[in-house]
Amino acid sequence: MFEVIMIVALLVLSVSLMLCIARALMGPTLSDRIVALDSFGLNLIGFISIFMILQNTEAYAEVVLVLGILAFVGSVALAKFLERGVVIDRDSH
Amino acid sequence: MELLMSVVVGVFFMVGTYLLMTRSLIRVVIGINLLSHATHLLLLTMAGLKTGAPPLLNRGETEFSDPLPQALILTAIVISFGITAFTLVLAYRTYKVNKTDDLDQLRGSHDE
Amino acid sequence: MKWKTNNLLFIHVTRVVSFLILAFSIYLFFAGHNDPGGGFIGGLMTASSILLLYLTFDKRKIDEMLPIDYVSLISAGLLIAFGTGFIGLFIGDPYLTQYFDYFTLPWIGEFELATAVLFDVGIYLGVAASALVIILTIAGDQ
Amino acid sequence: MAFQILLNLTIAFFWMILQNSYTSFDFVIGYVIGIAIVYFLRGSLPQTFYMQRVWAIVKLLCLFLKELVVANLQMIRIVLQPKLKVTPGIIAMPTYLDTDWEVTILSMCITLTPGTMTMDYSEDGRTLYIHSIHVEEKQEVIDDIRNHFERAIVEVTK
Amino acid sequence: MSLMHWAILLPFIFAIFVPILYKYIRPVHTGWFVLIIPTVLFLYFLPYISSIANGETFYEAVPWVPSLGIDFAAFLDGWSLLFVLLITGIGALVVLYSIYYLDKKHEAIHNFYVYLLLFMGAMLGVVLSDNLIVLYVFWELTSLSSTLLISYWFQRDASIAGAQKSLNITVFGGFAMLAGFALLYVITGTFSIQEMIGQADVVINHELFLPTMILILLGAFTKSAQFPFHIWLPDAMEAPTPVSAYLHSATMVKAGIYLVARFTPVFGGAPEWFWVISGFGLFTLLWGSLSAIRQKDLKGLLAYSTISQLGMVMCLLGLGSAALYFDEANELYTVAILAAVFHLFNHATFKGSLFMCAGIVDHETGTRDIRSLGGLMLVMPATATISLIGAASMAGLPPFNGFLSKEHFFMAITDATQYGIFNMETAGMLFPVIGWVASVFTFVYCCIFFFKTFAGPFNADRFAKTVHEAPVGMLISPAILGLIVITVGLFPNLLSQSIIEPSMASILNGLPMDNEAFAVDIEHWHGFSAELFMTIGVIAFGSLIYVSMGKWKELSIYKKSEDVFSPLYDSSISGLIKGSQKITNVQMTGRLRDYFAYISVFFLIVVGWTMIRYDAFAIDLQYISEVNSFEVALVVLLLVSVLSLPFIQQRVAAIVMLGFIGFLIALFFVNLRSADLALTQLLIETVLVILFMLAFYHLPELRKETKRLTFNWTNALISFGVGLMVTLVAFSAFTFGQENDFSPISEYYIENSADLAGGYNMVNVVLVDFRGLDTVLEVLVLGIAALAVIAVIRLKLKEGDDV
Amino acid sequence: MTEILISILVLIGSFLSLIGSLGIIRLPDIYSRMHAATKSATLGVVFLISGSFVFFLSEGVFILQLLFTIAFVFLTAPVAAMIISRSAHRNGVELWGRTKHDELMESYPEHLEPERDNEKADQP
Amino acid sequence: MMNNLIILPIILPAMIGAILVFFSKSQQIQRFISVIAMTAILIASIWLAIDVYNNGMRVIALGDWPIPYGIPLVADMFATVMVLLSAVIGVCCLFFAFRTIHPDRERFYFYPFYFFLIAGVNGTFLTGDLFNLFVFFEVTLLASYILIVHGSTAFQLRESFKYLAINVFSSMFFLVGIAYIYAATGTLNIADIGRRVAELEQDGVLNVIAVVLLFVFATKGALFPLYFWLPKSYTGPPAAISALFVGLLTKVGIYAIIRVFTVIFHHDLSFTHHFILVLAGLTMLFGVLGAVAQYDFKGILAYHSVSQVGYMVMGLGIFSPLALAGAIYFMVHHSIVKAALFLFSGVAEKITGSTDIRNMGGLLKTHPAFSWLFFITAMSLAGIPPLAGFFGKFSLIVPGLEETHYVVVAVSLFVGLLTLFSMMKIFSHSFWGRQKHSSTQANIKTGGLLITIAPLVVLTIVMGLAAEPIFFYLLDVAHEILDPSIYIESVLGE
Ligand code: NA
Ligand code: NA
Repeated sequence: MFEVIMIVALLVLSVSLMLCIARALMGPTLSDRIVALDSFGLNLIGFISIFMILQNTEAYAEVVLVLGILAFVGSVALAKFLERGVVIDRDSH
Repeated sequence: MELLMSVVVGVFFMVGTYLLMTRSLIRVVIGINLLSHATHLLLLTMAGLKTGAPPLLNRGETEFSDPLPQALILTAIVISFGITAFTLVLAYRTYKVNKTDDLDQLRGSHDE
Repeated sequence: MKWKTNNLLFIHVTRVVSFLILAFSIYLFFAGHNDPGGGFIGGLMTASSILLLYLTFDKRKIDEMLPIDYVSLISAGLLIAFGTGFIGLFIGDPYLTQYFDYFTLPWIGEFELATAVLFDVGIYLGVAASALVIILTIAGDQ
Repeated sequence: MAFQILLNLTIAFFWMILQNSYTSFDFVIGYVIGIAIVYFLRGSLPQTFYMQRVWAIVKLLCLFLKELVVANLQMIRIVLQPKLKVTPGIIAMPTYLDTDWEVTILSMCITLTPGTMTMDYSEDGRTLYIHSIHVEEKQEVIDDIRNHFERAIVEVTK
Repeated sequence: MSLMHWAILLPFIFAIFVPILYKYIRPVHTGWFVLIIPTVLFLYFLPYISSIANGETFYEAVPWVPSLGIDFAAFLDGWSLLFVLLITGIGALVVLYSIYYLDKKHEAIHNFYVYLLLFMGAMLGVVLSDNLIVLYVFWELTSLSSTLLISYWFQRDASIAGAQKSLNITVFGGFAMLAGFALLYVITGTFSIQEMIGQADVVINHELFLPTMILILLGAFTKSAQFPFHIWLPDAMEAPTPVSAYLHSATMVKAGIYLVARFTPVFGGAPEWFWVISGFGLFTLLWGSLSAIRQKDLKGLLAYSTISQLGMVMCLLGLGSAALYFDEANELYTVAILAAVFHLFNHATFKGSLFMCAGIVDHETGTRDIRSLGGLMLVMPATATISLIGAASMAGLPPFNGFLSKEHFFMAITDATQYGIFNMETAGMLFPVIGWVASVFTFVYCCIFFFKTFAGPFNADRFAKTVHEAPVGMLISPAILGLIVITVGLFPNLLSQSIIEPSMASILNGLPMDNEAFAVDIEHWHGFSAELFMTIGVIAFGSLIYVSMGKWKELSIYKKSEDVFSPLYDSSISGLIKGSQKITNVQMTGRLRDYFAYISVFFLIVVGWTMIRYDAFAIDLQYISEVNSFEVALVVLLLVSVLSLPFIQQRVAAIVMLGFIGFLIALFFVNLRSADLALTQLLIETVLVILFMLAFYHLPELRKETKRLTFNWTNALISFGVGLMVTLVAFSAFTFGQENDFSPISEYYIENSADLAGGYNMVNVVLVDFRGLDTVLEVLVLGIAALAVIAVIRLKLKEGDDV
Repeated sequence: MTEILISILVLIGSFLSLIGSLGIIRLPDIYSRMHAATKSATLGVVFLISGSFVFFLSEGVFILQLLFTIAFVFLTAPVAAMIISRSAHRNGVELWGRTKHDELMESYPEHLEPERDNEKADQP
Repeated sequence: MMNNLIILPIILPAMIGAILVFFSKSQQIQRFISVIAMTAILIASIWLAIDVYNNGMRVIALGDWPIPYGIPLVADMFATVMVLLSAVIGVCCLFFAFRTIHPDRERFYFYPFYFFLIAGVNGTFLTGDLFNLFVFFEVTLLASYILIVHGSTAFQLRESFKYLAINVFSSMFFLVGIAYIYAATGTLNIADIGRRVAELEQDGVLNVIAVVLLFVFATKGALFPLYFWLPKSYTGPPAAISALFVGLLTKVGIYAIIRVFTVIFHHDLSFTHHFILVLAGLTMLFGVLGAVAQYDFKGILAYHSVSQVGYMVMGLGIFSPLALAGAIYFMVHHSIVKAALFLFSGVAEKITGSTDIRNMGGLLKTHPAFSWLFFITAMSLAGIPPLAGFFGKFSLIVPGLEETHYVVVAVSLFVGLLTLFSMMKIFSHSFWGRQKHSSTQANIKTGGLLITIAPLVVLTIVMGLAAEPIFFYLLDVAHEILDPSIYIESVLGE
């Protein structure tokens, strides 16, 4: 039963992921796609958390944290690029 | 699962190859990236996907997944990263210098 | 066209977060031999944290703060990794032979010393520096 | 505050040494004892007792969590409604908070709580531009934030 | 190394010093130093005549590449000796002649002499080598040095064209010959000609006999300018005249004759050999003589005459090979060989002198066009005299040596009709007829050569410079040759026993040595035989034709002196280049997608074909691990993302999609129990997405593929095939691996990571311990990539900044 | 007992995640979608991580990384939301037609005021 | 421990490359270190070759891990020949580079890339592990990508992108092949794969895998119809680099083909090797037609490189001792000769400022030494005896006929003729004819450049005249290659 619930949760998350993909495909702006990517990353964290339960292993704890970090870094980098046309400013603004 | 993964790999190869045969620089680069994903998945699949624990020995498990392909893939991922990064830059500069990203316009003449 | 941007939230959060990530990356590096992690992952994570700093502040500020020549660091990493391989040669073992032993120290307890860690340091430096060089170079050409 | 925490930690470790037992349980015991000691000695210390501030933080957190849950419920409603009933807008909200840190926390709270999201600051960082999903009345939104978050944050930092 | 080896190598060694002598001893014409070499060599070989005449042969072998069966074996018998003496003797005369012909002040004579010595050594090597490969080595060197000599005035287009033509044709033959030699080696197991003679039966009866023979003959025919490969020789006349006299009449062009004679003991008994050699020889004889009369260039005329005469010798060698078929040295057959050897020698003498005379005429008048020449007899009496001797000999007039060999030629071709083999009774009747007709034309062009140049009125205005007789030094060499022509003509048996008999013995090697048959006795008068009447007929008809030349001149065939095969050659060369360009441009389109299409189709065909051929597809469900529902969901997500990629029109969307795919793959790695992989994948994917965005954000939007839809379908079909192949092979390889009982090596890692490497994360242990080299190399790859990124972005050179 | 708790946490978490994604799909403009992404997705993931954390806690394993992740997500989600929405705004991504105020636009200096055009916003 | 000698040709250039990065600003120091290092590599290679010849195959298990589990480096005679070759070419091209390349290149890591390439190439020759081979391939390729595009001219960028794309594509299939091999045999060590494959009875899948790997190596080695990347990418970079590439790069692919198809896939010769022969013939033909079509000095040379690859593979396809010896001989010969020719193209460009032979003429008059060195080399390429090229061709033709492969022999001879034709095209256009360059250009001194190429020219003469010791040695090598059990047992220590 417990496992079934976990799998149901995974399937729900899969649908959620699919929606993110849909938004990324639909756009219409780059910002929309970044949002989709950001959300996608967050949903993946949930996915992996459930995997940890299912596989009964804590081996992916670091993965979860890293994913959290990267979703942030990635979104910020893309958004900043979008805003300023550069990722890294040469000089103070 | 191996069957399913093999099919996935095949689809990756299909799309990757298709993208390589398009005119746009970026599509080619994307195609290359897809192919590298595909090979990583294939390496993993070919070692057999029978479920064991992650290959960490200090967790009290006895059955493990094959660690070797994982190490190979890790190596392959890093290599693909290096190559892809370089490809990107190359495509970027090619575009900037040749003023086009259309590979048909990057044919060059026969008389060079 | 230049925006006068107030990045208050961004700067304050990343100030904290990037150092957390840096610490975490070092943890990942050391965890490597027994848990997920290692030189590669640690190196890439370190690169991410430094990238985050670059994202938040400007290049000049970070260059002042971390006066590191990443290009040289790549070489240094490579030389360390290739160099540790020579350790074995002095006692007649093949290239790249790694050694380890367990030691017990008061207070700290039993711990492992391995040449593989030195090797991994080389990997770590090489990966981190390479990743940063790639990103910074491309980003710098905009 | 840092000094007080350091003091407290020292006490906790001292406790563990005395007990000659180094488990996390011992540490917690030692820390609690430390809190008590620091509380009693607060008069001799230059600042207010740091646990007061901790308490304020806890209150802020609770407020925040409550608002977060509310926010999500609201989102569920919006999303699952067959017809979208939203009137979004971007409004400027001047804040009376002094330090950058305070403003930072405020803007984070704004974002994670119902209907609002910080989008930008004015150049001096004392006016927040907020996107709200319901702007029936602009002042209402501003007051809501004022009454809840600004006050709670001032509690923590004062 | 014997002295004979050093004799072969001497010209090569001396060639090294020629540029030095040229540079540092300018006052002395370098030719004087060079002259020493052929003279010394001639004097060295001359004494061999007596021992060779006594039936001795000399064989000295030095191992060169014994692993490949190649020995530097020098073999000297009568046939080689004849050539050696021609090469060195005429060589000496030619060098002497060249000293006066080439101006040391204005010409790069060091080049000339280097080439000439190179040729001399090579030619000696050809005729003295027993090992076919060594022979071949020298053979190609003669082609090469000939090319260089033709191109001596390399600033002239005609020289370049002539040089390239000769090289192309002779090397074509050379390569074919090499293949023939290799086949002979396959048949006999040796490269030694002498050893092959012992296996002549094996060779003739071998299934590869015919191709072997044809290939070797291609070499001989191209070298000896046999029809239809003769076209290079007239163009070779761009070479300085000493070269024409030496290589293109006296020696090199006879290398093919040498080779055919050499191989007669091996191939001689076969009808194919008989017919091919004699047939091509006969036709070349006719073609050459017919073409010669159309020439307006004095040297061109001589070139065609050479072709014709070489054809005659070749024809005789073919006829004479019948002796080997009968295995009997009956005079009926051997007279052909006798005639061949004798004429070969005679031709060298009279043609050499004629070339030199033509050179003198050219040198002194500045032209070789017979339409401008005439009346030189009085101005250049010595030259005219020598020319007359040579021309008369060539025309077959008594008492010159040419008459004698021509008589023997007539005798041989009339005898051939009585062979009673190879259908000679019927088809053989053509031989005397064609031979005679060709001789008539020979007579005619000899008349043209002499009379158009020397007879008639002299008009000094027609020449750019003041015409006078050549310096004495220049006349010495042709005079000596003329003297030989007369001497041999008068005392033909001077050569009979010393040169001709031993040569015949070499060519008919292996026949029962019947002294009668080889007892050569050449006489001027042997009754009112058929030969005599044929000669009289030649003179009569020849004179008639020459006298009526005025009428023939109007024929268009006369006006156009170019050989019909020359345009054929030219168009085939330009066709080759155009064709190559076409073929190359069709596949090397420069379009990356074409390349990928070709490559993919190749992959598809090859792998698919192999799978079908070996019925290699295998699948067995029992080895397959189970699939969870969420795994299916994940697969669907992945496939949706991947399949959407080709349809995405915005690059940013494509990049974001790529990010999704990367993240999903990390998820797969987690599902397949690999934390390290997932971590790496996530990190790298994030960085990559950022990089992609940086690099591609400013690129133009992805355009829709504008081509027709069907074209896309082709690509789609190809890519589908590639994907399918990858999948099918994956099934099969996996099933195959599960069915055999090899345990994967990874079990070792599971057992030993902790104990031997001190780590619990096996992946990491594999990376830093078991496969440390991989790991440090991948960092190297990353490092190179980083440096490369810097270089590509920051280093900006322009075309031509450096080389 | 803990299994039930975990199940609830996980189900709520996945449901909230779904809501977040639905919001991203359904809401009319990038700014409203940002709300869904930050609020629902964030809380959803926090629930899921908590579920996992509780699961291992019940097995006697305390996974600090998971707690860190929760903190991290809370810390960074607003930052991401802000910078994404701000960049969108500055690039001229259109607000929904029924949006009432845009005081941010009013604050921009005139020469920096972006043109509102989604097509162009995707492509500088 | 003498076995560690094997690592020197790999680790030395790799570390030197890394060290040179530190000195990227200083031309002098970089050149100084490069010379010392390249000489050291040459000495190490010679030493290794002698050692292996005297003492037999050297195997080192890196990290001291038992053999199929760790990565071994294996130095057999074949490998040491190739390593020595790469060192020789490396030295010559390096000195040539000193005199020709733009100083900006030196600032942007030209020398590091150079040494990394050599490290990669030597690694591919010496490794005994299939996956490690892949990694070394990538090191080599990446270094080659950057060296090809170094300078970033429009032409370079355009063509190197194609080069890169095609090679990356084939690298993917290398990984695919490795995955298949691992699935089918459960091991990665080349010798171990060879042993396991030899024990298996069913060979259908193995043939398919063999073909996949052949496809990969054939792309790297530029076989028909996979050579599209080669011609233009070799004409873009400076002569020193083109020369280095042609000397080393395609050889890596051919080496891999020979290694894999002798140690692992030799159980169905009639299929695989016949197929290889067909490819060999077509490669020769299409390559040389490309050369005939060209008027670009480097272009002609580049297309010849394709064509000559066919000869090398032909030796493998014939699969007799002499043929294999011939193939190796041809590889060595071709590397030397073609490197020299590419360097000559650089000299010609330096004098005339062009690489189009139609813009050249009369070089023989103004630069006789250059002309004759070129001529000798060109004749060697065309297989004119007694230069090395002849023996390369000869040792393929004879066994080809012995094994009754008449067609491919005929093609090879025909191609030889066209090779001569196109080399003469260069010679007659550029060296003969009227002088087309100015008198200032005519006075350009080339002695300094020629002295760096001369060793290669001398080598091609010596290899011809002293063919015996070389063939004596190569026949040993061929016998060693033809008996896979020698390799397998030496590596696995059975
Ligand atoms: Na809010
Ligand atoms: Na198995």
